[in-house]
Amino acid sequence: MARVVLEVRNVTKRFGGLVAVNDMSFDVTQHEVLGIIGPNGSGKSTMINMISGTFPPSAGVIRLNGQDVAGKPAHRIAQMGVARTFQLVRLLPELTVIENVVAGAAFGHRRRWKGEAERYAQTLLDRVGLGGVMNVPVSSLTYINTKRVELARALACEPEVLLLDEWLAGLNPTELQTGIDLIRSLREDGRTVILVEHVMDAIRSLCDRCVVMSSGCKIAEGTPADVLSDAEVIRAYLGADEDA
Amino acid sequence: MSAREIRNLILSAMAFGVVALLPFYDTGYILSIATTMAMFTVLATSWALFSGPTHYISLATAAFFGLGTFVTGYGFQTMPYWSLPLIAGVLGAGLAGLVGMVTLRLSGVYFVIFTLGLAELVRQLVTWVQNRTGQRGMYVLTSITERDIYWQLLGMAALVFLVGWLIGRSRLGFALRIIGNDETVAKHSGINTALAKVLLFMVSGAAAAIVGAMLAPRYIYIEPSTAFAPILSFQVVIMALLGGTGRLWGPVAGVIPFTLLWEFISRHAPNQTLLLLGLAFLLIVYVLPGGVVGLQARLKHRFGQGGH
Amino acid sequence: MKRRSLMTTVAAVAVMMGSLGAASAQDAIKLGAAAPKTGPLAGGADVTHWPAVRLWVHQTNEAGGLQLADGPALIELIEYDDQTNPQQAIQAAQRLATQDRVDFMVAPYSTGLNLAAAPIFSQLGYPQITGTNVTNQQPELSAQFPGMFFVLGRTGVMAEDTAQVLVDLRESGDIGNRVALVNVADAFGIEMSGISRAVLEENGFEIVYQTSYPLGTQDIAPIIDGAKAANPDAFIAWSYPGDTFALTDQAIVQDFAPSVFFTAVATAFPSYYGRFGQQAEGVMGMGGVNPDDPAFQAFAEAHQELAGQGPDFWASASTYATLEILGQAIEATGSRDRAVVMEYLQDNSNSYETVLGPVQFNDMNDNERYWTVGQWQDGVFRGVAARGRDGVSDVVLKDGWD
Amino acid sequence: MFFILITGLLLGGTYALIAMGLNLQYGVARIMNLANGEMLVAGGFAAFWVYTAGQVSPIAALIVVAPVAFVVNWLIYRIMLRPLVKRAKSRGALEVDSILATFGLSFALVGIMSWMFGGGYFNYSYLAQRVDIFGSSYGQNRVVAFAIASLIAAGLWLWLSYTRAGLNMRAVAVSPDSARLVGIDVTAVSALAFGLGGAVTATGGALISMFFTLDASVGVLFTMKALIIVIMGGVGDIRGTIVAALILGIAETFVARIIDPGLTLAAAYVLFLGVLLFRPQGLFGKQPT
Repeated sequence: MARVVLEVRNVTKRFGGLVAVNDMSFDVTQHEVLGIIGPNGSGKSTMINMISGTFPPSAGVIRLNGQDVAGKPAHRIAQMGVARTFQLVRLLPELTVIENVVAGAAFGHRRRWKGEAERYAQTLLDRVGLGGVMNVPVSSLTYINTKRVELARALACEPEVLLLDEWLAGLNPTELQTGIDLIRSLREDGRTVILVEHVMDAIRSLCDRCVVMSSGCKIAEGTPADVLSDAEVIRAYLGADEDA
Repeated sequence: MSAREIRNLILSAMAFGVVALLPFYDTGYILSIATTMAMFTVLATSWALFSGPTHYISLATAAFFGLGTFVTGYGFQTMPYWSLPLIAGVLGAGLAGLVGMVTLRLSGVYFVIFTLGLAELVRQLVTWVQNRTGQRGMYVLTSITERDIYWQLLGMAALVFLVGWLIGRSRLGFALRIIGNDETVAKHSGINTALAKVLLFMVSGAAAAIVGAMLAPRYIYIEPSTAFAPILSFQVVIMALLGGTGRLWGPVAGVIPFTLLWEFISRHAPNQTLLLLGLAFLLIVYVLPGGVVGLQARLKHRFGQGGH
Repeated sequence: MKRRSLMTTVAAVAVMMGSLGAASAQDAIKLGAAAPKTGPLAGGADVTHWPAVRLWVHQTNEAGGLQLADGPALIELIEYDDQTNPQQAIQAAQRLATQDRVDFMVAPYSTGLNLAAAPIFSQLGYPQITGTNVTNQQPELSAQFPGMFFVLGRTGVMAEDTAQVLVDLRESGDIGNRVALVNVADAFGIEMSGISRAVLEENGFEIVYQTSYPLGTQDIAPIIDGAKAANPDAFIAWSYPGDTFALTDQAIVQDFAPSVFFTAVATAFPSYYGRFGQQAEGVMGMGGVNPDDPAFQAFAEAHQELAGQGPDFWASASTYATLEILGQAIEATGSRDRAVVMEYLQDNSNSYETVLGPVQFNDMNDNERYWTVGQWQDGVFRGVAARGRDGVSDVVLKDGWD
Repeated sequence: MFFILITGLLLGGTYALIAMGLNLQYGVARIMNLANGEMLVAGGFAAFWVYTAGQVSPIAALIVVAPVAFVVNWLIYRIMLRPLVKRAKSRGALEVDSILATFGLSFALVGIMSWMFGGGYFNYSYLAQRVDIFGSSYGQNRVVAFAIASLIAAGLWLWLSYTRAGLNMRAVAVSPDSARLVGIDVTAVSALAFGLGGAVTATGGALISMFFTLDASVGVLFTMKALIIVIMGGVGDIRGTIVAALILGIAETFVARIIDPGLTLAAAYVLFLGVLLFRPQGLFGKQPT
């Protein structure tokens, strides 16, 4: 049995009267790619935000390698080994591509500085396919390349768990294939990844396991094939479609 | 250290050396303008150390400056003179740390107004305490001349530049640039944003307090309404922004022309000083967005010297 | 009022053009003046300082200038705005001395700005004859700055005399023992209030209400309410212009009418009577003049004519007197050499004839003869207490506001 | 106790007059107008001038003062501030630019006013008689100013709540970008709000001149008060401004009467800083998302 890296136990998040996440529990084991899926507004992003420390859960426990991280500030959680990307890409506009990546390396889980950080950033940029554009300003990048930079920055933290929040969203079909390949290669590196995604192809081909959320609750958990054929899951998605 | 950095360091040291010779040339008018420039150089540069990368506009300079003048006012008779700027610096850093811890989570305009309110609050409290204790306005009668003050300020300016340069090369400096770009990213990259901001705010608070302590002998008569005058905070912001905060030398590039302009207008239009200053101000805002630094960048860009 | 400022602007421009033009009157004595035209003290300087300075220059030039050993010399006045900012005051004095190369300078306006400029005056060797500087530090200041002279008086004396007025009234059985004491919380107010309190208590008065309020406060209703509730016989406020008006206004509104109603700075302004009219009758304040003195009457008339407004009944005259003293020292030595004039001024055997009456400095460069307390009586602010001055009027009790 | 409450309310009314205009300017047009106090003083000067020159009541003078102030401020927005709004890349950039520009403007206005009117104090006596309420006396002019402040506040609130133009204005206040999407001419609405804000401020100045001593340089004091009140009440919500003004008025009066008048301003700042710390969006502001 592989080691559990991240444990989520009975986590609830309330915003005022609204319960965004309700009593969620799941585990992420080492080298696993876990998908979190569900219709819009089902609480996926809120879950990611609690794991990464954007805000604390209202109740429940989140453990990283056995240590409770729930309610700790985001920078502490990042230092303990959780790195993430954002639903809408967030780069540092006044910094060059390589500086963007060094930003991840300098303060993250394993800290690097100066030459070491730069060399490491270079290898990561090569890794995501951006070896040639290291010193350009980020404003000149194409959309998929901004996503690559963001991914490289998250990797530069050398995280125990990598959170990808709809990283594939908004890519055109060719780019999508490139993106999926890139994430697959991460998986092959043995990284532990939580993937919040809408793109079903990606989920099928990338995830070892899936957690399905609807209205803040976990309604299914299992392999992608299992959960995507689950009646309740289908109902949740169709219901959401009706609302939309 | 790269060759370029060494060159810049030597050039800066030489520039400081030359500027430090000024009192041998003139101890009157020019020295008094130069002293004002030196004072604003320290204030604006240290202000920009914090506000440049973080984009937080602090209007609390007057609070720290006033604190410093009061340290000298209370202490100059009982304590060795050299210790006063140090004490002022420690107190300034302390006040900044305290304020920073509670306020730096405010953003944008809320922080601006808070710092303005803070300066006024400190002034009111000092006045009230003075009144309760029957303390009068303080007379700082010393034998310190303008030349001494000028040299002290120059030394302080050199120190601020050195600190700024070191911070710029350090992780802290890099962290601040990231915070200024996107605080959320900074947090999730493992940066303790609150700590970084508070540290820098303390540096700039300490610098302003030290400047206040050094300048008290020039004022001779210290009272809260002049020591904590809010106009100072605004002047510092304007000069720093006029110069541009993106580079360490930016604020100086604002301080020098602005002081000269102020002097020119005061001299040649004594009855319309404020009107013309206001208009000059507007002109700067409209014609020089991004300050002198921005102008330099645009020129560089235009003439194609900016290749990486 | 608009026309007046416009005219002074035109005049200033004309002077500037003139000085830029060919013969910038080689024999004119250049007199530099830096004082507030903007900033918190501009209002006070506009009443007290600028008109008096301009009046003296105007009159002196009308009379053919000052008589030097080698003939008469006109005065050329160079004005700067110090923006009520010590930093600017220092720089303006520097500029006057080293750029405009003025022969003499008018002392700045207000205690704080005079002190800020003192080292520069001293360092450059300019006499600084102050007319709007009240302090108790004459010994220390004259030791440090031997060219600094004090015409307006000492804070301690002002506060003592104010207390003495109450003592006298109590002895004649006109008022009781109860005093309300308030002050503006700045150096001036704190110092005055501290001394008053000590003197009043020494004399057995009971301070039934004492408080201070921040500089710039104009919402004064709670203070008057508090003072009224304490039911004092005398109300003494060490106040500044804005709050002087506000305190009086609120006292009228709340019908708070003690037998003695004293407000400090600006009570002596003509605009005080202009605002409150009959209701100002019996209000006391700092300063005062002898309005029956022909010298003052002539001064007031000329002031009215040139400035379009009368002088205030306190420091206008002392500001004017500082220039009379300077002029007389220059004429007596026949020289525009500052060192010579300074030596003359520092010789305490010399005395000067001024609008205030004769002035002589003691060994602390201090004028010991000045008005301390005044009171509005029949539309004039009469001096009711003074040191060494003639023509002191009797105090009358304030008899309500209506 | 009644005395404190009524005095506090009257003072709060004064504060509302000072701050309501700035709320419109900052809340809707997004211009942090540091020249607000100078506009107020200009209104006061206008009232002083018509009163002393023509014996026209300052209240009657509002018929002229308010429209003139509206036009002047509208022009200031269109000519001076619009280019800044256009060039601003972000809300933060606009804030910096508008702080700088209006700070320059405030200098220029002080310069113009002291050039036109001289630097001296301005005051006059109008409605300075007393009026008795619950056994204590208050200045008639303050009561009248309070009444007019209430009228303006109620008028503004009704207008913002129940008219098309008011709705547009609130939409721009909430989100200029979304307002643009639904076809609102954001520039026109902002200019209107800025002009209207200026008119309210100048009206406040005319009323305040009945009982405050003004001079050309005093504007900055009012600007500071207005900033505090607007931020305390919540940007873009007229109710917040009024509530904050009244709270501040009563709190200051309470401190002045019961604790120590020397702490009045300190108390105001403590209150303000406290609100900022615990409710940074202001009493009535929306939680930023």
